[in-house]
Amino acid sequence: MTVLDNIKIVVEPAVISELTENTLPLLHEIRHALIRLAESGESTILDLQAIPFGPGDEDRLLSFLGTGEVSATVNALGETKIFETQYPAVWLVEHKNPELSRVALQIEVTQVPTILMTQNADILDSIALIGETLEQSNAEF
Amino acid sequence: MSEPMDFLLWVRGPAFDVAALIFVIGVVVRFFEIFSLGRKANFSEPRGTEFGPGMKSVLTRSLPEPGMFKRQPLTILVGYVFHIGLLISLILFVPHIELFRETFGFGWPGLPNPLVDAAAVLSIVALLAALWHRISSPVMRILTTNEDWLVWALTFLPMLTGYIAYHRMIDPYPLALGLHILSIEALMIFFPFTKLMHAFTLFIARWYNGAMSGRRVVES
Amino acid sequence: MADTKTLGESLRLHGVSRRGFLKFCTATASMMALPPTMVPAIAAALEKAKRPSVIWLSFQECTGCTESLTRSHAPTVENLIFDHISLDYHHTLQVAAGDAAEAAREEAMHENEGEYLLVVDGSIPEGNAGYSTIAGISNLQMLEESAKGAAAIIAVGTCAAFGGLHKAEPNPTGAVAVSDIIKDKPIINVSGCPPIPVVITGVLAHFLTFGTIPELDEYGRPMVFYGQSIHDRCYRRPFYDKGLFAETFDDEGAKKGWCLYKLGCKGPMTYNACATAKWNQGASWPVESGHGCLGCSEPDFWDAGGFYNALSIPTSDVSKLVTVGVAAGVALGAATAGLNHKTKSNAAKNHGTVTVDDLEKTS
Amino acid sequence: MSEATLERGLNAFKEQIDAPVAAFFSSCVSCGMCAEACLFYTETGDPKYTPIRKLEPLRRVWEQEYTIVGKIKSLLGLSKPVTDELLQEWQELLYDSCTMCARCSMVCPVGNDIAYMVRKAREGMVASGNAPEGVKGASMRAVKIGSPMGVTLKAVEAQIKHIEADSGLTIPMDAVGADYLVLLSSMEIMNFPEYLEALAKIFKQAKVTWTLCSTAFEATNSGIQIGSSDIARELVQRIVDGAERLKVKCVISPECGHAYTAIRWEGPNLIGKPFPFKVVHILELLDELRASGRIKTTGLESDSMTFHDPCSLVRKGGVIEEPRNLMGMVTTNFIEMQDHGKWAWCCGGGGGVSSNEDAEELRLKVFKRKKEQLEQTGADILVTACANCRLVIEEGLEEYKMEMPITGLSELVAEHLVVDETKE
Repeated sequence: MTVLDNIKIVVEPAVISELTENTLPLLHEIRHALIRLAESGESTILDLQAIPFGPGDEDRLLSFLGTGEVSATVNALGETKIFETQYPAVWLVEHKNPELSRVALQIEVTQVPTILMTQNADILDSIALIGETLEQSNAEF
Repeated sequence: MSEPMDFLLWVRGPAFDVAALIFVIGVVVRFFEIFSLGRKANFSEPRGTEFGPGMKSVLTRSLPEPGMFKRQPLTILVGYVFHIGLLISLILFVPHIELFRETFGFGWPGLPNPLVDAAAVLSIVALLAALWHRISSPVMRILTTNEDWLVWALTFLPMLTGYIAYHRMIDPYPLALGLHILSIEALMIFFPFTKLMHAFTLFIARWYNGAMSGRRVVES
Repeated sequence: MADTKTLGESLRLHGVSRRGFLKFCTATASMMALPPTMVPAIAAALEKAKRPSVIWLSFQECTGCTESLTRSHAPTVENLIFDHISLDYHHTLQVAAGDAAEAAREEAMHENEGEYLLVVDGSIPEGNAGYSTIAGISNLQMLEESAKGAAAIIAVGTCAAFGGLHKAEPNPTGAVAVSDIIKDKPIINVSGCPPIPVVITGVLAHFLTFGTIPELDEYGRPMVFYGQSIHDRCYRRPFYDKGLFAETFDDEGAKKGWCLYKLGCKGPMTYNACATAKWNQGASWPVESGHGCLGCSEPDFWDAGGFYNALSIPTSDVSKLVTVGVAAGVALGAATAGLNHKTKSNAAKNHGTVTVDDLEKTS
Repeated sequence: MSEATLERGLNAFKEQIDAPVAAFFSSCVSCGMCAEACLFYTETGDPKYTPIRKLEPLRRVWEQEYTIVGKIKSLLGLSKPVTDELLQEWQELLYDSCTMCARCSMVCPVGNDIAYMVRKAREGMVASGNAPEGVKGASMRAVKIGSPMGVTLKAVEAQIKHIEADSGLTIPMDAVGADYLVLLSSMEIMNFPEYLEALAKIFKQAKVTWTLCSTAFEATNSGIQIGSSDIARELVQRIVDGAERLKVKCVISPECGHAYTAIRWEGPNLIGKPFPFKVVHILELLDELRASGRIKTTGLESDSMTFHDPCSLVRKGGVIEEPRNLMGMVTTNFIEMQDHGKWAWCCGGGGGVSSNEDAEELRLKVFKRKKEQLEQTGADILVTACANCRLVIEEGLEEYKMEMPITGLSELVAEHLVVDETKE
């Protein structure tokens, strides 16, 4: 690995103004998704792995979207990073596996991304768990 | 399982070879056929020259006489739009240029595809108008033979299939491309033996007309 | 070997949380190139999915397809899928050898009659059976035997799907595709030389998830991966439309990432997911690295003209053809000219002088 | 005595087809544009008069005899043969409804010289006996009597006497060694003797030595009109012999348009060698005299005048500027027709149509085109330079009840000529 580390890697900075034919339509799609969300409350998920990005397109898009107020991390089957972009209601969700490779990258146009929300079954489990704990402590006293 | 691909390989391979051979042989033979008939020596004392006026007519016959435009605007308009659209599609579309480069060893820059596409659409519309005109005009109808219908179809199909292939309106693409190439092969095979040949012989015809007139100092 | 647990149960046993399962479903949807709206359906289906038995046969092949699969990235998701299938026979990967290996195959076939998945890579020689045998059994025989009880067959790689390299002219072994032999089973062709690993697992995932075979194109390939051409999904497509082309591999156009059509890119006729799925952990793909598409997921791509010839160029030598044509035309033309000349001079010879006395015809 | 047969006709077609004809037929895409240039179509609206269609018999022979495809089609029985019935049907198209005005030849987008082919097609029509009676009669008279209208030398001599008596001018006959041999058309002799008088007056003033020839006074050539080179050759030969006998330097074609084509452009090819003398059209000569100051005019007309271009002079002869220069000598008020020069419309009587009784009704019908052109100018007087055109237009005007005096350009020049009053 040390040999590979010696190879100099130059990363060219992304320029926002140079949004390409691959990224521009996506921004339009996001805008339409936002309108839908505002009008009917319908959320939209865009799978970025289905978009034919060219070199640097992803960086350009992400730097255009920027970062907003909220960020969160979910630790389940590897790390999932979630943050709101500088455009409220436009979220970026990146799923990684335990080996830290990306398994999915999505833009969610919604109020709260699904993965952050607690599942109903987990709420029930939660009630049961707390109940169990309380029972145990009751028993102890 | 692989018919469309087999088909594409067939039209790009053996079928193209056959069509190209017939086309080239046919055109050369036709030139021999025409020139072998010769032209008698002209003993009348010329007023003017032949070569220059002949060449001039080759060019000037592309422009209609204004009076004719008034009498027959559709023929002239359709003729222009179709031929210009055809030429743009044929010689300024990059995939076609690559074929010419392969054949003749040199190429030239092409046009952006949306422009070629627009030209092709205009050309297709013009061809449809030409068909309608051929059906509805008494003069054209009386002149029209089966060969004219054939020639129309042979010209229309490559334009149509080319448009379909470019816009991928038939799946899979090898089938669409194959149909396009096949339609051109049909065109190439029939070309020398039908009035499609006018694409070459009109230069000869115009030259003879211009030369014979030039001899008498009539601008033709 | 048979396992009755559903995938949902199996995952929870591995300690995967509900958020983890949701994430897994999202990743699976992404892998299957299905829209994110399908995630709930996938989750419901995967919860109940049963563990299938898989038999993997390798015939005339180079092991490139297996290499592609085993070196695939994002191992977790695929591992989960593979953890959940029972790969009962794969002679390159399995520990067992010789009679034990063949016994394993027969046992799997017997126990899962009518339910197992048969994966095939490599073409089948229809010529001399001796060209390719495993444990003394000819490829043809083994395929026919194994296909009988299969629920479906996945032909992995262009060789199994379309005959591939071996079928290229002049096809010395008489190689054919799986679909040329097996006519009575659903066959999913996962073409490519090799296929994109995520496409192989995606198809397995689909079968696992829904228990059905995905929607296929006319070549028997899953539409979700092969529905669009490389050309249509290519990030260099805008350059094609603008008429900006690399003329050589090292010119300005090449450096600026212009379209590779003129350098022989077969993207327009090639249907595959390279432009979106990409290769090597999503690092790049052939066109992005500056080389045109070879068209490896298409039938007969070896014979489809030079890799560096534009798609519009016929496969034969056109200049030579034209030269031959002109020569033949001149010869034939000279003969025609002679004939015309003769007709005309005969007419001149037969000319009877017209006088005013013979203007009338006899009635 | 031989006779006209289909076989001879087909043979003639075969003889006539040359490289230009083959190039023309190969190029036609049936666009129908030629119809719009043809007054027989524009004035009747009948598509059968489309010029290129008139060549169908010739086209068939070309295809069947001189193309591989045609031969294959014949072998397969797919060819339509050229029959006597076809030629009979086509007689109307090749004679009655074509003046060989060559307007169609000027508009064809692929450059087909249709008039050139009509001329050739008529060779086959004559040889197969399918020429119209009127034109046949004219040829018969031209060969046997010496003039298509049956004008004899005696009649010419009578006219000469008449003119000489009237004007006091001398009209030389058979003067050996004169510079110019003057030819006449029958119509000029019989209908417009003013022409000969005008020439005598102008030549006297310009000191041009000239003569008529007793064995070759007729300039028109019925052989060209009927379309027989053999007959045309016989008629041209008379002129060549006459000119050589009188040792003239130059032969003057009269105003008549087709006579000019016949002697100037076809003549040498008919006898198969260049002429030992020059041929000029009378307007060319007059313009030359004007340019060199040998003739001057005075008392220019103030009436508005327009000029009818004979097709044979403009499209087939290139004599376009000369008449305009001469018009400038006689009027201050010259109005061009809307279509003039090389785009002029035919009077409808050229190419033998005026001597073809079958065509009379059609000819008068299509005269409408010329009539409209004339009306548009609003001119008082029509000038032309062809006795045939003049006669056809006169008949046409009468048919359409339109009043418009017509005069010949040469006469007009003579009328305004400045004559020196010096005695010889």
